[in-house]
Amino acid sequence: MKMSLVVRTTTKLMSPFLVAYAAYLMIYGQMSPGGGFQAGVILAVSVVLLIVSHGYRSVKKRFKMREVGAIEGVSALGLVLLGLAGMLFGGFFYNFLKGWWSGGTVVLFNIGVGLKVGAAFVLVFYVMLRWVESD
Amino acid sequence: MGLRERIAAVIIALALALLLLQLDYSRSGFGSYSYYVSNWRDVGVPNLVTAIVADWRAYDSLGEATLLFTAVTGVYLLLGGKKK
Amino acid sequence: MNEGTLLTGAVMVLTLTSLLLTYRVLFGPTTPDRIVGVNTITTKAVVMLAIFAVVRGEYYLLDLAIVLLMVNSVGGLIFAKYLERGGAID
Amino acid sequence: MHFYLKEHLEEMRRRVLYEQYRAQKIPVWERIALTWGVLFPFWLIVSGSTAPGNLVIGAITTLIISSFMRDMLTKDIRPKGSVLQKGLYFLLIYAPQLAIIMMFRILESSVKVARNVIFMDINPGIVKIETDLNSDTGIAVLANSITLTPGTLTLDVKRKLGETYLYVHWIDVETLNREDAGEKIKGDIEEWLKKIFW
Amino acid sequence: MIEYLLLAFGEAIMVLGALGILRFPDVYTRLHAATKCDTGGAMSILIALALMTSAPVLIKLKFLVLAFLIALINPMVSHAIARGAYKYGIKPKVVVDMYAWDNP
Repeated sequence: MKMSLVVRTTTKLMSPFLVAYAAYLMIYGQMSPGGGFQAGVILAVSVVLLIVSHGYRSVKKRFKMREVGAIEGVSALGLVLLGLAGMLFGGFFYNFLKGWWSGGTVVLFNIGVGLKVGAAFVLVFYVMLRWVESD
Repeated sequence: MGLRERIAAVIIALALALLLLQLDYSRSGFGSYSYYVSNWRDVGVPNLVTAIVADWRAYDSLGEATLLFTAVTGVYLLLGGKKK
Repeated sequence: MNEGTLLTGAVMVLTLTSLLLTYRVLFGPTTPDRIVGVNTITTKAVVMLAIFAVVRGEYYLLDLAIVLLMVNSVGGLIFAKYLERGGAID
Repeated sequence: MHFYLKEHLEEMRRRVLYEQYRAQKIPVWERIALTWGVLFPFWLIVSGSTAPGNLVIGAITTLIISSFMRDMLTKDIRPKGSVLQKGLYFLLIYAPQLAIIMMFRILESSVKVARNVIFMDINPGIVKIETDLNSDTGIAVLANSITLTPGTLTLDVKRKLGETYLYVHWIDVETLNREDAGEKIKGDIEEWLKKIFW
Repeated sequence: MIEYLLLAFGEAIMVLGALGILRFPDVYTRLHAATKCDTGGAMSILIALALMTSAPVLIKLKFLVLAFLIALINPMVSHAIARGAYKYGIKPKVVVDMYAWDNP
């Protein structure tokens, strides 16, 4: 069900800023406590706002369910591969990029966790809204 | 919800707030805390909480991610079929 | 007067205000009244987080304030949608 | 009969104009450039450092984001003129003026509501006003501005064949005439918005 | 000096808004108090904080970004709640209701 025109347009105006903010939280996640998880929540919020205001069908045309599932699986696989790559240098999740930039592999880890959490929340919304929404 | 339940809810919320205010938030001197505080500069991560969560306890965070993945898979298997 | 003391006093005033608003959340005659109360309390919490960021000099609290604002907006919109359907989830 | 025909023709012309504006869109790279021009300063403010590495990372990230979400912000911009002119006008002249106007309006409205709280001299009512704006973004910004101006709250928006009506909850009803109410509620905000959005 | 004035103004406006939420008769007038007093008070407090702190300029601008987001989000949510409350079936205590004339 669509909400009123004001809500639809304002959520549309907000969502690029939210995505940029989520990208900032992912890339600079090692500076603040939390990091990846809150970035994923913001990334999910920017899609959930569109779902709430525009209805479920019209958002699903843009972000296909298969693509969201693919992002989730690929980022989970990436996390495991990152851990296994640390195995070559010393141990599971060894920080092998420590001296290159601030944080080393923690940046990659935060990006993976953020993408995975955002995609997982969006996927749960899609699957559950299929039963709740009528259009 | 009657009046009595609401008053009980107010009293319980205030008691919980007082309890949380009374807790001891000072740092504890035993356990692995001193190890973390003395060694977290070596990791190269600018924040202590992120250094613990994402470097020493990365295995734990991977477990959280796996749990989320399992939850999504379960929801999809339960509700993802055709709508009746 | 010290600046930190002044800002801590401001936080205490905001806390007392949200304690007043708890009356509207608990005893509000209808459902929209409670939603209005909850939204207002959360906005006050955002302002409190910003004041704490200045008092303690830890500016990453501003990030958490923005996150809290966003989650609050989603909650308000979902409650509004629930009201628009006439209070039924189907 | 005669009046009916004239009104019908007027209606048709407005409808055609509306459809023409909806069909036109500015080119793809202009949309991407405008979105990037808004998002990159946002990144700079949020990340809070001007080191060259941060600049490069921010530019690449916001370019990717703006190429994905190019239709979100730039849907209702007038298709005439060059992109640089539009961006500079919007960012340097119109938006700060609108922001300053709205800031004083917000201060005035807070004081007015505080006075209403103390004296309780309220006389609420729901009135219907008409606006000349046609685009989605213009109507949304106008409705949000009306909500922030003293004593009014937008309740609903209705569109019928190129005409837009707003239902406004007014805390102190002064007049019921539609034009007078529109003058008092919208004020000069609509004139400002007409320059930016169509 | 002006930052202390803005801080005191914001605090007073927020307290008066909370009193308004307690005193006004129905949901719509309460929404008036909630939206305007919250937005105005929060914006003036955040501008006062941005003037008061001794942080670099880009962090001061972050307070203004927070104020801008509050001013963008708060009216939208209050509009959605007002429309939802009308659809929920709460009759407003008004002298004239043109919305009910057009949507019987």
